[in-house]
Amino acid sequence: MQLVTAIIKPHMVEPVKEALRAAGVQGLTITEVRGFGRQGGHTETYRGAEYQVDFVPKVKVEVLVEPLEVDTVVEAIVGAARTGKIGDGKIWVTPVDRALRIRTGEQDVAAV
Amino acid sequence: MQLVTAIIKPHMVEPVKEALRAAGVQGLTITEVRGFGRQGGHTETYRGAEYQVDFVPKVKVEVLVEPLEVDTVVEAIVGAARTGKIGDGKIWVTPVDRALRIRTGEQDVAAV
Amino acid sequence: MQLVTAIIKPHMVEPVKEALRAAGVQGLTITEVRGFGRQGGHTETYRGAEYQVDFVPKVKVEVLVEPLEVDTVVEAIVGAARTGKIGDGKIWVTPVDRALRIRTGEQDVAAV
Amino acid sequence: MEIPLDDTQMILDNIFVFVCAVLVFFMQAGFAMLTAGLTRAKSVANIVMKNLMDMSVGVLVFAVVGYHIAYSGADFFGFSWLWGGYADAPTADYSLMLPVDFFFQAAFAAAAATIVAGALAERTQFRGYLLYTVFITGLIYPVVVNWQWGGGWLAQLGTPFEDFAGSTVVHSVGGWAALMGAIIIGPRIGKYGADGRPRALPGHSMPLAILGVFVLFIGWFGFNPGSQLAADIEVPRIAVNTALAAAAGAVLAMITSWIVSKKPDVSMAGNGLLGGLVAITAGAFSLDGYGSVVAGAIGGVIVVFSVLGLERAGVDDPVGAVSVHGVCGAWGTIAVGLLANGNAPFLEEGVSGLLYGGGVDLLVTQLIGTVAVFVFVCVAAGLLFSAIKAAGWLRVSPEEELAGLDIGEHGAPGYSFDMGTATGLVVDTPATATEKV
Amino acid sequence: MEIPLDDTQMILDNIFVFVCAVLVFFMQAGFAMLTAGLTRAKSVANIVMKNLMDMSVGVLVFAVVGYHIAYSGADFFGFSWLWGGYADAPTADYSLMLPVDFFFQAAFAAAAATIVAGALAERTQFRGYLLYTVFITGLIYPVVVNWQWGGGWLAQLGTPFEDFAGSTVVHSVGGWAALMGAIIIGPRIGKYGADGRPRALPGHSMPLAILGVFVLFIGWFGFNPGSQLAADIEVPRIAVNTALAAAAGAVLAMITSWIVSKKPDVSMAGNGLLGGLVAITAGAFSLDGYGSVVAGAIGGVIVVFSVLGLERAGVDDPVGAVSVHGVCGAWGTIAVGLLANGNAPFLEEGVSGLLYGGGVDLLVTQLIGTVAVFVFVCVAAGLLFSAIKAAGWLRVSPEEELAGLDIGEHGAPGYSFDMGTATGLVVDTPATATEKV
Amino acid sequence: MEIPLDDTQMILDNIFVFVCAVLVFFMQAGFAMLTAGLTRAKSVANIVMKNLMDMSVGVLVFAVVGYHIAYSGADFFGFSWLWGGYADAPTADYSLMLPVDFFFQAAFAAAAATIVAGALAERTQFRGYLLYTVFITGLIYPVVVNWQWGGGWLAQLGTPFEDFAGSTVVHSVGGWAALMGAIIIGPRIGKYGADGRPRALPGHSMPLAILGVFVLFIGWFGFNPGSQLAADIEVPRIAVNTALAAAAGAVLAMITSWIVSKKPDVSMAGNGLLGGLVAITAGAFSLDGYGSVVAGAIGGVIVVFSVLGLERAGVDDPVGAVSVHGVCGAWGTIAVGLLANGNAPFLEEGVSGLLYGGGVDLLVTQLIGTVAVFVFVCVAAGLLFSAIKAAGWLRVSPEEELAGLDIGEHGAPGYSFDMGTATGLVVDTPATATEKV
Ligand SMILES: Nc1ncnc2c1ncn2[C@@H]1O[C@H](COP(=O)(O)OP(=O)(O)O)[C@@H](O)[C@H]1O
Ligand SMILES: Nc1ncnc2c1ncn2[C@@H]1O[C@H](COP(=O)(O)OP(=O)(O)O)[C@@H](O)[C@H]1O
Ligand SMILES: Nc1ncnc2c1ncn2[C@@H]1O[C@H](COP(=O)(O)OP(=O)(O)O)[C@@H](O)[C@H]1O
Repeated sequence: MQLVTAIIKPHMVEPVKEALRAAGVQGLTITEVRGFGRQGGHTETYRGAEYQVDFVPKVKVEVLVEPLEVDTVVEAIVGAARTGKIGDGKIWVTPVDRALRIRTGEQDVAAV
Repeated sequence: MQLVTAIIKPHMVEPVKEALRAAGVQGLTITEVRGFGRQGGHTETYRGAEYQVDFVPKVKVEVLVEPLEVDTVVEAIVGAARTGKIGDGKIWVTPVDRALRIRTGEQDVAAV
Repeated sequence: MQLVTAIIKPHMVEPVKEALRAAGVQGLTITEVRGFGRQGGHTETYRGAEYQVDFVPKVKVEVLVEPLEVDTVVEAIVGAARTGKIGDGKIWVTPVDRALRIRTGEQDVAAV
Repeated sequence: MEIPLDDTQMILDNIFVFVCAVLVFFMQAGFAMLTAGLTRAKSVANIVMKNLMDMSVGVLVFAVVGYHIAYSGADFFGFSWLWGGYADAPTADYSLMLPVDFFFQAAFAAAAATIVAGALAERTQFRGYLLYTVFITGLIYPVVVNWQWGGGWLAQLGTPFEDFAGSTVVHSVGGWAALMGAIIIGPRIGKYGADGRPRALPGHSMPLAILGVFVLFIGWFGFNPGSQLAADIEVPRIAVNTALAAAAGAVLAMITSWIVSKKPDVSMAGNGLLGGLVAITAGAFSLDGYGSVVAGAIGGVIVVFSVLGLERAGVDDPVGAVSVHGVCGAWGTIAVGLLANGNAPFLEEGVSGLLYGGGVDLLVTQLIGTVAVFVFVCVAAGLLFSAIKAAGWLRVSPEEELAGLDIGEHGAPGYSFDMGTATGLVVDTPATATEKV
Repeated sequence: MEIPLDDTQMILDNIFVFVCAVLVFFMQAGFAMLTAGLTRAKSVANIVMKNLMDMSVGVLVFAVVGYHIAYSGADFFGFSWLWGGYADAPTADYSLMLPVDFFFQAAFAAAAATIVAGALAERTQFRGYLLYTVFITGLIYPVVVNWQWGGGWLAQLGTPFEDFAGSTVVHSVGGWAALMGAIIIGPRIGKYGADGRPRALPGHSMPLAILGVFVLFIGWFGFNPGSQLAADIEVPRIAVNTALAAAAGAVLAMITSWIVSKKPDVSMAGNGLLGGLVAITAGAFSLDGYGSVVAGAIGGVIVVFSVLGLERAGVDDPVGAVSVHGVCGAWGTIAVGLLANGNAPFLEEGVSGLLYGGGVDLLVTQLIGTVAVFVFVCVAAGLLFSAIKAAGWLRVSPEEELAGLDIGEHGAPGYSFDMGTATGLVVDTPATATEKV
Repeated sequence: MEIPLDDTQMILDNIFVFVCAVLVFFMQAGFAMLTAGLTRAKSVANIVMKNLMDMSVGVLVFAVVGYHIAYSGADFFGFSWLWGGYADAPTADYSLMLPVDFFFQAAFAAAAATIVAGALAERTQFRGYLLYTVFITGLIYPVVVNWQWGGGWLAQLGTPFEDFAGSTVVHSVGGWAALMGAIIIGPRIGKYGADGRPRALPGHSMPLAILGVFVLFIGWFGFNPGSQLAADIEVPRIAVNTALAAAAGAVLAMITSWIVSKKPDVSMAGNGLLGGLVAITAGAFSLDGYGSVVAGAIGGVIVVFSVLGLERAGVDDPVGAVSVHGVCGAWGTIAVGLLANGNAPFLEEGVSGLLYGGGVDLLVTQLIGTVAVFVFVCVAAGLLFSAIKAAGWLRVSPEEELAGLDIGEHGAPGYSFDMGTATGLVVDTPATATEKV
């Protein structure tokens, strides 16, 4: 099994979810995160004082997939989340030694 | 070292923590996440309009463990978090190359 | 590629970010998490009743780095986040099979 | 007219209207909380800022222009009265002092202005909104007031138009302006799916929204009883009519939403209470208790269907301002033509509505007034918002809208929770594993 | 009785009571915010909806049934007065017009009803709560009012029962109904550990809770001074007594909680202020300033111990409604028997409490009234909640309770923060690494 | 003086001041929400608790000490009046009853006290704050009141000091105490970067902050009109002046902040409205409408520059209390010397300011009073805060400050969102991928 993790723009959650569903993915987990990167932050002003906000809101999408489907999943995410503007985010894929469905105890491919 | 990640129902945090403590685990980290899966979302109504909420609140539990204890930890989580109802969640185990305690610099097994 | 994950105290986000920037890191992702560990929780009182809060607020920092820079990154984090007091947190490093920048499709080292 | 300055009853009248005006100004807090609660968190600072500034700008503009258009009939600008000496100037018809009359009317003007903020929430430029505010408090609202309370043509009809506290003169003016604004600016991004069907964009805080409803409820006891413009024995009856209509509106809106969407909707019940209040505003004096309950109850039902209908028609009004103020305002005005009770001992004039044996005269007048104001406001507000749009001052960019107006328009977010406090430190868990669900 | 309609003092009396009634209605906003703040976020829409609807339903039910039971003694249903003509009907004893009397009493009825919402929060079905509301405003509360203010047996005792503004008649009625409800519905899931020990389920927002306290404080200046039912020279003294008792209650509750739990608890201090207010409600007229401070201060102490005691006894009352309204209401009523100062020039009757040399007569009467109301309300509310429970309308399912009542009862959450705004965009950090802790 | 107890005008005066006092007490809710909104979430329970307790402690201390210092000139302690019999005691100069005068003055004392809470927010020990409260309501504020309203030396100057409702006597006292407190306690950790430049620590909730502004606005219609201490024909004019100044202050602060920082700042606009109100508090009676607009507008401009200037000078005042109350209070007092209009028919005495041809006499007096109060309060509050600091009661530990004062001072966080509700269940997304940004 592999875990595909993507950092995307918050308003891309819906299209990414739909693209993944279309690609046959049955489950995923999302987390609110904040990112620092080339996109840079922005300047805010509060009570007349400027200040730099370095972190921008992002969403992390995690999908547990069987190795053969990693490419499909990555492409689905890229296809839905890419705007071409800086800050679209990253995807990384990490190895998973073992996966398990809590409800049934099913393992690995059967667990996702 | 290995990292055990579990996605569980929010109200299972307490029993899972207790089960892990009982299993000898000394530390863990939890994150609020939202899951999409077989459990499905639910329909909400706001101002007379129905809408579909696909994501349900879940909690991610991460535990860094030495390889020999992975099974104990996984079993402890399953034992505490299983209700048998759909949506109980997933567990996945990933390899860790290195672990370190910031305070002391202790490495790997000594770090957890 | 490798993924360096650190659990740190919330008010260490700023110094850690600055230390990483100084170390040449160009991007990172942070998440609000809550930790359970040796630091212990604390007792709170609400309406006259004491209760134990086991989880303390922490921030998770994730940095995708090329293998050669892992040590630099780990040291930068440790250098900025260490107070020597219990609860400074953990760092763990996990292997990454593949990394990709959504905007351009650049892979691996070029993606970070 | 010489005012007997030592007359305690006259002083009491003035003090009473002053207190009522303060209650009406308090409605600004209600509007701010209601509108904030029913919209999204990312534009919350913008919406409360709009409420704050429409009141502030509105009071100044109304002081130098609007009030004079509304009541003088001749002098369009009124800088001179600010110089002073206005203390013992009575208004023409009442024993009220000029300043207390202005104070009360200014609170009404600010209320009319602020109604629009909710309908245009989450996508309107701040400068465009300020411009709108100047015109509604300086021109549009004052013209309608002139027609009726200023002694204009509506007040001079054979059977005079009856709009006691302003179902039409205040609320419909705001409501129809909101309608035109919402149409011209278009719906929020994401309000309608690719299939064209409306999607829910839930408001971010029901406690704030319902706090707003309660505050507006309280303010209405300045709005309606104060419109008697005198501390007399009619005041309590007007207050009771107001309370009965509000209660009936809330209950009926709750029931209607329960039937329509299987659950009693919180924000709809709140809207229903307000719809009931708007519906009794025209008839708070001339209806009896039964009529008040009926007017309010129908207002509550109307609100729910109006909200759903407008949404389906493509008009995105996040807080229901058009339905509550425009549609229920029209209903309340017409209700007087149906339910005015001139037979009860308290109405000397004996003007009754259709259902109380008064024939159709009053009903016809009420329809004339309702339609005339609808047409005038739609045209005037339509021109105004079109002009603002043409100037590029109406809508924010899609990028800004998606990110929320707080940062784009005002430089900083409306909420800033520290890490670790947003979610509190407390994990909400049942006590034991035996309570697993 | 012929009312002199041109009498300014009479008009002033009516206007004064009208203004006070508006303040009492404002307490609804206070109850809503207090209760919302002291309960959890997942049921916040439900709790404010309950507040909104108990007021709305309560006003209607009280208009057609409750008010007539309370005051007529004979006519149990009062549809006729709504027809009109009630404008110049005075009430029997006072110079008040019927509508203003109803308006003031309706606000009281709504207050009595809403007290229960907090004690039953986070687990009660919405429909069950609506049913309860009908019975408390239509029957239970009116019967108790009839006993005392309606001229019933309590008012006819040898030494008449003294409950100036309703420590017992209003607050204890709500408080004891809350007690029965909380007992019959049982504690929230997770309130007691497997070991049976109470666990804290912290309220989600102290700013909302304390806002509620302030609003209730303000409303009380309608509640107590308005109960004089006339604009006379006693009003200021009643207001001062009220303020002193509130302040003393807050300070003493703070100190008590500081001693008991090592820290000054915020919600306890708020409860203490309210406990002080409830404690002075019966004696706001008959106590002097010292007595008011003492009554309020003891109220503040009582609240803390009562909250802790009930919690240990297994009664889960998330907001302390039973302690504040029930227990402090009883204390305030008894306090009159101890502290009434009939020697001061302002009390012509000269009825004094035990500690002011008046003997035990008044104290005995106060005890009789307190106990009688306790017994009646416990029985009546006990039957009511048992019947609702038997019908399966009382408690939501455990699944719904754990997920929060907002979605289950009303279809949508009470809070909906956009991603990225819940936690703001601002990371809270010290400026430099040198400030490491 | 014998009071004609059957005189309706006299009753009306007393009732009017009672109602105004209730409005002034309502300002406590405004201060609490404003201060909570403009500070961080992690200390929100602490700040509302401080507001609650400074009112509660303040009322008690003022009752037994402060009020007597302020008005008696001789008796420093006033336990006796609490015993009773105070009902028909008139105050010396007015037709007011003693209790209503106390009630009104106590609300002012509580307001003066609570101003400081904001400036010291997020770092002050709770016990230290309580101690401060005792001294400001028991000694510092009463002494200044004595100087002016108590008939002291300021009132006895050749040209008497004119501070109608307390720009200096109330607001500057609070503001200068806040200044000394903020200086002595030092800035919050993280307020200044390693380079010494100020950093923004944004307040956590603009809706709460602006709710606070609206509530304060409403309360001011008790503060200023009530200071007439009689229900007479001047009241409406005072109210209009108050509204005009508030509106002008908000508009000008918005414009100023727009120019200075490129965006119209929400909290600055709110501060500007309050600055306008403080600026008209001294002159609400003696200025005409123009003067009120000018005084308020300049107040709005001053606030923005004062906030920025103090911040750069190293004074960390999270809510702008020093600027709004101290600086605008001074400006408002001096403005009377410039803009008092004694020519208008309403001012019989004919005392005018410099710009209205009255010469420099009044201006000089106003400057004397302003400076005298500044010096006295800075010295007194400086000593007070230094003593509290020396006792180790002033500032919390850095650890506690970083974690937030809620847990450290009161044992529990001010916000506790359940997991899964903090961020709602709703993901905020546009409908279709075509709306990608
Ligand atoms: N090295 C990294 N490690 C972890 N997350 C990163 C890294 N670099 C970027 N990110 C995440 O990806 C987001 C987008 O990166 P950014 O450099 O702004 O734009 P782009 O992805 O278009 O190059 C960041 O906000 C951050 O959350
Ligand atoms: N492929 C996946 N990748 C990541 N997380 C997943 C995946 N599938 C499910 N999850 C997570 O597990 C949760 C439970 O999954 P679900 O399919 O609803 O029920 P069950 O675990 O009983 O099969 C989901 O809400 C989601 O958070
Ligand atoms: N085994 C573990 N797995 C995952 N996270 C852990 C583990 N142990 C500790 N942590 C995280 O690290 C944080 C600090 O650990 P703690 O034991 O309190 O102090 P220290 O890091 O100084 O040993 C915890 O709050 C938790 O978030």
